[in-house]
Parts: sequence; structure tokens; C-alpha cells
Amino acid sequence: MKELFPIKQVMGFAFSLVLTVVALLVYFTDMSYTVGMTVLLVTAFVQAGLQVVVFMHAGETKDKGSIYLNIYYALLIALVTIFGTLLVLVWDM
Amino acid sequence: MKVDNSLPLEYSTEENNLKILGFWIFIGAEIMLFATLFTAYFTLVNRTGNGPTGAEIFEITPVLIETILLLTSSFTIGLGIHAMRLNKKKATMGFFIVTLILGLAFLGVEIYEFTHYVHVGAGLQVSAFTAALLTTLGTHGLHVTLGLFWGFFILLQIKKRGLTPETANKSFIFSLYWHFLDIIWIFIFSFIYLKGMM
Amino acid sequence: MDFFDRFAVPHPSFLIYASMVGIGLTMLAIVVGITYFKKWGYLWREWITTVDHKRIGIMYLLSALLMLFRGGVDGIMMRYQLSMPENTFLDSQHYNEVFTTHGVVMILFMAMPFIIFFFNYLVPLQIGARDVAFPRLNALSFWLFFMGMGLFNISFIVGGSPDAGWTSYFPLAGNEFSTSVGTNYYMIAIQIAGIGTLMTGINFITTILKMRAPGMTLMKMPMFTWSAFIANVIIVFAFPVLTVLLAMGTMDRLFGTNFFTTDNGGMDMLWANLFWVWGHPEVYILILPAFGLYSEIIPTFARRNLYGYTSMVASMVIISLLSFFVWAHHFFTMGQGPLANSIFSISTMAIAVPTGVKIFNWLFTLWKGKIEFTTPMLYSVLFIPLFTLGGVTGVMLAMSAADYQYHNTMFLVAHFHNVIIPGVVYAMLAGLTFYWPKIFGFMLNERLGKWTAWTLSIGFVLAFIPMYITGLDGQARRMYTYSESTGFSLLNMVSFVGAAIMAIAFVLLVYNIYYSIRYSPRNIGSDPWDARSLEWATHTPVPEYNFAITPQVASTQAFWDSKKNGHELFKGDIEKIHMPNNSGLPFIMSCIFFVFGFAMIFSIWPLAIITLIGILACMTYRSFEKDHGRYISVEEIKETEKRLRGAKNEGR
Amino acid sequence: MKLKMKWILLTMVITISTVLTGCEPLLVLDPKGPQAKTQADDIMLSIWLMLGIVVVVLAILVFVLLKYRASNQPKDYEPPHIEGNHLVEAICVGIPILIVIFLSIVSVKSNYEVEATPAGYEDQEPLIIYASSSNWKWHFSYPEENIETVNYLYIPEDRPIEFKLYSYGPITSFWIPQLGGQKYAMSDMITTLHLAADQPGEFMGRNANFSGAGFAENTFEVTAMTPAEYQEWVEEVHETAPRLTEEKFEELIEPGHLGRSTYTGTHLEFAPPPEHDHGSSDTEVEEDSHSEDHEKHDSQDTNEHSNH
Repeated sequence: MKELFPIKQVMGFAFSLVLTVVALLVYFTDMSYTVGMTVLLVTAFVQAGLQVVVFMHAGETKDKGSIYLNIYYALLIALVTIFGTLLVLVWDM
Repeated sequence: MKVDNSLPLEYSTEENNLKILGFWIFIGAEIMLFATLFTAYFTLVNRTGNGPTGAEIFEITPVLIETILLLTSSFTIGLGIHAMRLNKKKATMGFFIVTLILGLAFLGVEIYEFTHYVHVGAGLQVSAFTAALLTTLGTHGLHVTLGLFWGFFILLQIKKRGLTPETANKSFIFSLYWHFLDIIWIFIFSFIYLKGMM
Repeated sequence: MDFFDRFAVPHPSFLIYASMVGIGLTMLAIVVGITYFKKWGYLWREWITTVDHKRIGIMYLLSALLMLFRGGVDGIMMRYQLSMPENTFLDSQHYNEVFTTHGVVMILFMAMPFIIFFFNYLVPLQIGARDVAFPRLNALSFWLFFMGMGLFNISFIVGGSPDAGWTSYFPLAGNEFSTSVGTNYYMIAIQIAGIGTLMTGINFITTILKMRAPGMTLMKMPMFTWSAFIANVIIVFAFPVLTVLLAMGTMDRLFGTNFFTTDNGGMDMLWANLFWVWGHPEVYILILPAFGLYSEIIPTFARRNLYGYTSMVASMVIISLLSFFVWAHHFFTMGQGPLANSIFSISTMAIAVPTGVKIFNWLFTLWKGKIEFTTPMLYSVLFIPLFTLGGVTGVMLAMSAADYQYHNTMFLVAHFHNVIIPGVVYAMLAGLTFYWPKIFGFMLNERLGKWTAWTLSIGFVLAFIPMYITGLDGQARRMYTYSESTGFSLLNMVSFVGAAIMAIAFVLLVYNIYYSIRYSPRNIGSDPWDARSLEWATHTPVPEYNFAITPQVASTQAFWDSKKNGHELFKGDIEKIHMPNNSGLPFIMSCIFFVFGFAMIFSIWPLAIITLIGILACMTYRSFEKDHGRYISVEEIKETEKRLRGAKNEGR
Repeated sequence: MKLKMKWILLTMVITISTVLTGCEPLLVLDPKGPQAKTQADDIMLSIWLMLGIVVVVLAILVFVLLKYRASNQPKDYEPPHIEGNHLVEAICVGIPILIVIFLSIVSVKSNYEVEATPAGYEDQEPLIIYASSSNWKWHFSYPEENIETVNYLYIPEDRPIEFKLYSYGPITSFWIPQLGGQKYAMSDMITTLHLAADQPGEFMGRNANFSGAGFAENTFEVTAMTPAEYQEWVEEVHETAPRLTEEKFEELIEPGHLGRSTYTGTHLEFAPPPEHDHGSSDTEVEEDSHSEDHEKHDSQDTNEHSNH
């Protein structure tokens, strides 16, 4: 039975629960907008990275270069699209 | 077909390797798909027209339940793949079943949430904000729904055909999909719900 | 509106009725012809169910050529309408439909399938692979594209064409101002074709990353394969934006949401913004493969290797990133402040640098060469100055303050035709002429080909250069008429003459194909141009399995090395080859998609739900299907090789 | 054959350049105000610079084509294998970068210029005119003078003018080529365009952004006049023009084409322009009334459309 629960994944799950709780502090405590957003950004991205590395085994084959490049590229363009759009349509209107 | 026995089943043939890399690239496309939805959401979040704002309609309890359900299901599907690599068919199927049940529960809570929104006057047609909110959540929900069917079919195939290079490959790809949905949910949870209620 | 009223064309005219009759008769003729010659079985077995990348490529090519003529007729109608002031050939509504379909057809249903034809036909051959990574997905991509195209093209005889421009800016494209189903066609047909294209992107990235011949590292890939790789990367990251955007547009039109409406918080600017987040990278999806083709053709006929391989690759990688950083230059005048405009202005101009590097590399490839003016080379040589002109006007448009004057004028129209025609269309024609012997086993007539290239260029210059001038003189784009007093008439007449000459060029192209089918010699061997990369190393016609033995590669021009430097391409013995089975599922599923799209366009909900279930059923069937493909035996391969080699020796 | 083509191309270039510099100057290159002047200068500067690039590329191309064509080479000539040269490539990157940097500086500077009160008029109070489009007309409201005109615009020369643009319907683009570039008018927000005329004259103005069936004729006339003449016109309007009522305005914005007309009073009083932020809660009340207002127009528009 024990071999079905590898320590790495159990720890990963525990850590993701911790991150969720930390993110929840934004709701339960009174933070400024900047601090709150920082907390959310950090917890969300750490948790996403955790999923990719621990659960999705992104780095286990010789294709890992392609896989990581693919994710970084998508992430970069996603961020450019989001913030570029906000710049054009909201912040600099 | 060449089968390389030194590798886990899901990587054991050339075709399987192609499929896994192809699916990763599909995930890249999905990242952009959800990024576009987030773009629309962030742009329209304050354009509530005559409808309610996010802070007025969001409730922490169902959201928290959904988050825990999906996080746990992501954990169990990971265990399922681990069991598959140990070539334990029963355990694999067990973890798959747990995952699908958790997913179903998630979907149930989400449906409750949607009816709640409609009930408090935040239906799809009310304002640009509600349209963007419900479309973003709905797209994620739709992915989960499709995932449930897909996972169920794979489960049937494992039961019928055992752990072969094909079924193992499908299961692994399904697990990638499921983890990805969890990642998207983390972002929805953080930047739609928590930011909206902050 | 009454249920059946929606199917009627809202603004019928003689032209539309005539095309209805024409289309009806053509369809009938095709069906009767196929039945008479008993070709249904052949069509089903060899084409409709095929998963062979070469055949799928040819079907893309046929679609593209068909759409080239449809879009071309639209174009010449527009030029004729504007050739005289107060012309009454088209009324305003009809003109709006014509320029909308011209744009959509030319970009999405002509240029896209044309480049995907090249991806399909060339990439596996250039990297020495047996097929693409997911052959059946490839068939599905094609059929989805084809059904999207079909759906879009029936719009003008059932229910009316879209009329809000190919950009379909809201609120003009919303229910409030576009009451007919035309814009529904736009939303749904492009969506279906777009899903197909997205899958093409995933397929080719995987193919190029994983299926290269031994020895072919990334930096030893032929330049066209590199360009295809980069273009497919852009497809994968740009097309999801279109998917979401069209879904939101569909919801606004069919389900009454308020994304882009004028009230309840809707934001019309969001449509324009997201449209160009996809739309600008789309331009580079089209132009990069064109650059790739030129990078194959120019070295071949300069008899030299491509100058600056590394910088060519680097410039494309940079372009692929920058193409996502510049979209707002399509709407500098939308009211954002000087800061945002400055950022996007600078990033736009920055793209000129890598593009310039490519131009100089082609020039230096010619340097110290031994240049032969074949038809493909003629197109490439004409491309360089004409495209440079288009490129530099692009830099002019990138200056946002000045763009306030160019925006929405004929200057802009001149600019983008000036990059797309010499850039993409010339490349497609050059590539088609270049690869024609590989695909069909005979050459196109060189003399007619050169006449086509020159006629096209003269027509192009006459048709589009005047627009730069009328644009600066205040002629806005998309005007269906103008008055005598504006003084636009002379230059618009010149434009029309130019368009007519371009039409003649395309007629020449068709005549060339006909002439060459009849008279061209068939004994040309497998390498008639004395070319350099792997696709020429196999037989003509290319056998189903492409290469009997997987080639070994040691440089960027493996075939050239084998011819001149004694490099051994095919080492080892023939082994049995694993090939995928044909499947009717992609076609059937796409047909259901077609009906689903039609049901959505006309809001026939029961049918939409039934077809949606049908689509899901197809996917389920696929999930449970066991298909391990088949093997081609060694004997069969040897026999084929013997037969083909025989044909080749005869030719040599 | 080849020579003939060259001659044709040459004649074309000559024709084009004569038309460009010819008798009647092109509207955009014939500025009558400081903003248009800035833009025309930028355009001419970039044309010359870009022409230089085209000439260089063309010269290199013609040179290599003539020098290295196969018929000019010995039969046994084997072209060398050349990978590339770092110095040459650095030059090919460096020079375009310098050009781009130069143009970027020009572009950014002009950006801030055209988005501010026109140069030379900073000390004057700008005249504010609300220009709103409806299918397919332009309505000009002069809140200061309490005047509204349809499809024509009178402005005083030598005074900065601040146009506040918005639309009853599709996106339109307000453009007077000789006074300056265009800007979009949209239904849910106001955009601002700064223009000025530095001499009297009559100018063409139009909607440049496609807005449906009546788009081609969606034009207006602009007359710049001396301040005295302008004052005279204002007074004349106040004496003779009818008052703009809400009913009349509803009638005016119905889809179709109209000639020129003049009113006293503006529609801004009963149909306030969309000068608000959709999000913030403090403007919610105002927004509500506005949205209802909008809905009324919209339903009318739709009816009108389906009647067509």
C-alpha cells in the first residue's frame, strides 16, 4: 500500500494545500491591494510550477527542452497579451 | 511496432512519444486560449452595466469546496499514473475512479454556483462582466465535463484491455489534461475569485 | 423574422442569381461526371479517406486555387466598381459583401490552405520522414478546413454574405447593425476552419521536432522546414485567440451576451483588440513560409548555398516573438494615449530589422552565384524589390502619428497588398512552379510561366501603386463610390486596368497548366532543377512511403552533398515499413461539423444538439477504435523501387 | 523583352512621381494646420528615407543579377560555399537598427505633439466641439456657443480646437485630412482629437471607418474662417436657427443621409455624451439613466433596420 503513495507526490499535494491556505489569507485578512496581488501572483505561479514539475513529469524525457520552451513561450505570450490589452484598453485610455 | 521495454509503458513506442509531445503543445495552445479569456475578463471586470459586481455575487464556501475537490483529484490522478507505472491495474483503476468522482463533485458544485448566479441576477446576458465571468468559468467547466467522459472511456479500456502501451499512453495524456485543468483553476481561484473578493 | 425568411438572400441581384445557377450547374456536372466515369469508389478510397500527407496536400492546393479564383473575381468586381465615379455596377450593400468575402476568402481560404499545402507536401519529404506525426489528425484538419470553407462559400446563396468587413468590427457586426445571418456565417465558418488549422499547427510542430532523419539537427534543417516550424508555432499560439474571440462574437449574436455591444458594459474595442492579437501574427504565419520557399528557390538557381543560415533562423525566431508584440498598430487611432502608441510603434518598426536581414541574405546568396532565370527564380527576383517597397511603407505606417493620416485609407490597402502579393502570392506561384515536377511528374512550361510572372507584376504595379497616391489624397477604403469632384477617378481607372492585367496573368497560369498537361515531356527524372535538399532525393512520383531507406543527413543541404561531395544518403537495407490505415472518420466527422455549423448559423437548435452529439459520438468511437496501421513488405518496396528507378533511368 | 519591362517600369515611376509632386497637391501633404503639418513632415521624411532604402536594395539586386548571371560566367564556374560573415551581418543589422532608432525618436515625439494642444497655440483656451456620428451623419455641438450643426463645421482659424468624439452606433473615424489625422468615435466612450487651422479655407471631412451601407457618403464640410466672421456666424445662427428639441434630435439620428442643418441649443443637454467610467460605483446612477436612454435609441435603430 505504501508504495502507492510516493513521498514526492504526497509532499507536493501537502505543499499545494499550504499554498492555497496562504492565498486564502488575502480574503481573510485585511491587506493592501499591492500586497494581496503579490501574494496571489506568487502562490498561483508556484503552485502551477509545482503541478507541472511534480505531477505532470514535464522533465522526465529527452523532450524536456521542447516542453519547457513550449510552456515558457506560451506564458510569455499570454502575459504580453493580457498586459498589452490592459495597457491599451484600460490603463492608457 | 517497436516496443522499448526499458521505458515506462506510456513512452514505450515512438507513436506514444509523439502523442505525449503533441499533447504538451496542445497544452501550450490551451494556455493561450485561457489567457484570452482572462484578457477579456480583466478588461471587462469593471464593466458591470446594470448588473452586480464580482464582490456582490462571489461566495467563498462553494469556491473553496471546488478548489479542494479539484486539487485532491489532481493528486489522485497523479497517484493513478504512479500506480500504472508499478503495473498495478486495480490500483490504477481505483485512483481513476476516485478522480472521476471528485471531478463529478466539482462539476456539481459548479452547477450549483451557476444557478446561484442566475438566481441573484447575474445571468449570462446581464452585463459584459457576467458574460466574461460565466464564459471563463464555463469554458473550464466544459473542459472538466469533457474530461469526465474521456476519463471514463479510458477507464473502460483499461478494464477491458489491461495496461497496454496504448491504454497507458492514453491514461498518461489524460493525467496531463487533468493536471492542466487544475492549474487553470488555480488561476481562476486566485485572480477571479480571491481578487474579486479582496 | 419568419423562419424561412432567413434562408433568403436579403439583397439579391442579377449577379447573385447568376452565380446561384452557375454553382448549381457546376455541382450537377461534377456529380454526373463522377457517376458517369464510375469514380465514386476511387474518390472515396484514394482521396476522401486518405491519410497520406501528399494527397492531403494536393487537396489543400485544389481548395486554395479554387478560392484564389473566387477571391480574385471579388477583387476585380471591386476594382471595376471604383474605376469610374458614381458607378452603379454594384450597390452599396453588395459592395460591402464583396469586400468582406474578398478579405476572408483570400486570407483564410486561399493563402492559408496554400501554405498548408506546402507544409503537407514538403515538410515530411524535407526531413526524411514517412508521414506527419498524426496522419489521421491531419486528414481531420483538412476536412474541417474544407467544411469551414464550404460553409463560408454557401453564404451568398443561402441567407446572404457577411457584410461587416473581414475584420467584422463590433458593434457594426452585432445584431443591432447586421441583421441578416451573414455575420453568423463569418463567426461559425471561420471557427470550424480555425480548429482545423490549430490542429495542423500541433501536428507539424511535433513532426518537425520528433521525426527528422538521423543526423538532421535543428540547425541542419532546410530553411523551408524552419519557416514551417516557426509559422506553426505562431499558429498554435495565435489561433486559440481567434477561437475565443469568435466564440464570444457568436455568443453576442446568438445568445444575447454583451461582450461587444453598445450597452450593459459591452466594449467594442475589445473585439478590435483581440482580433488583431490573432490577426497580426496571422500575417506572419502567411509570410514566413513564403520566405522559406524563397530561401529554397534562390540558392537552387544561384547554384550556391544560402548565405547566413544562422541569421536567417535567428531572424525568424525573433519575428515569431515580435509578431505577438505589435498588434495595437492596427488601431493607433482608437483613443489610447501616446504612451501605448509609442510602445507599439517602436515594436512594430523593430520587426523591420530581422526582415531586412533576410532581404540582405537573399541578396548575398546571389552574390558570387551562377544565376539562372527560371520561372521560380524570376518570381523571387521580382519579389525582392516589390516586397521591399511594401516593407518600407510598413515602416511608414508604423509611425503612429503619421498613421493617423494613413489609417483606413487606400494607402493602407496598397501597403498590405504590396506585402501579401509579392510576398505570399508570388512565393506560392514560385513554389508551385518549382515543386510542380516533383508533385505531378512534368514541368510547367517555362515560357508561359515567365509571361505569367511579368504580366502579374505589371498588373500588380498598376493596380496597387496608384492606391498609395489616392490614399494620401483622402480616399478612404471600403467606399463603394465617390464623386467626380474628388479627382480619384483617373488613378482608380489605372488600378482597374492593373487588376484586369492580373486577371490575365491568372488565366495564363491556368492555360499553362492545361498546356503543360498536354505537351510537357514526362521523362524529366526526379531532380529536374538540380536542387539541393532531401525532397528531391526520392523518386518522382513520390512513393507512398516517401523514402525506402531513411536518409542520413550531415549538412543543411544533404542532397547536394550526395550529388557533389559523395555523401552517402541511403545506408543500410530495406526493412518493412509501418504505415497508417486510411479512415473515413475525419470526413464523416467534418460533414457533421458542417451540418452543426449550418444549424448554429440559422439557430436551428434541435439539429445543432443532434449534430453535437454526433460529433461527440465520433470522438468516442475514435477513442475505442483499435488501429495499429499496416506494414508494407520488403518485397513490395523493392518492386516499387525497381519500377520507379526504371522510370528515372529512362529519363536520365 | 526584359528591356521593354524596364522601360515600362521607368515610365511608371516617372508618372507616379509627377502625380505625387504634380499640380494638385495631395490632401494629406497639403496641411492647413499645425497637426497636419507635423504629420505631413513625418510622412515626407519617411518617404525620402525609405526611398533611399529601396534604391540601395534595388542597386545591389541589379548589380548582382547582372554580374553573376549564368550567361556572364564561364561554363565550368562553380560558385563557392559561403557560410556568412559576421562583419557583413553586423552591418546589415546595425544600419536598419540606426534607422529604426531615428524613426522611433521622430515617431514618439510626434505622438506627444499630436495628442496635445497644437504647437503655437498652447496659451489659448481651446474651443470645445462635440462631434458625434450617427448612421450616416455627423452632429457638431458647440456647448460654448450653444449651437448644433449637422454635416458641416464652421471653425475659427488660429484657435486650437478640441474635438470630443463619440458615436450613436458603429465605430466611425473623424477625419479632416488637411487639418490632421483621424480618430475613432465610439459609442461607449469619448475620444479627444486636437486640431487647429492656421488659415481660412474649406476642407473635406469624412468618416474614414467603415460603418455600413451609407458609409461612402458619410462626409461633412469644414470651413475655417477669421474669428470675426466666425463670431458673425454664431450671432446669425442664434437669430435665425430653430431650437433643437429632443424629438427633432431623435429624428436626426435615425439611419439615413441628411443635408446640412443648423440649430440653437445642443443635444448634450438631454442626451449626455458617454463621459463616464463604466466601472466606478459613484457614477452608477448617472450610468443607469444613460443606459436606459441608450436602449431606447437602440430599439429604434433595430426597428428601422428591419424595415429596410
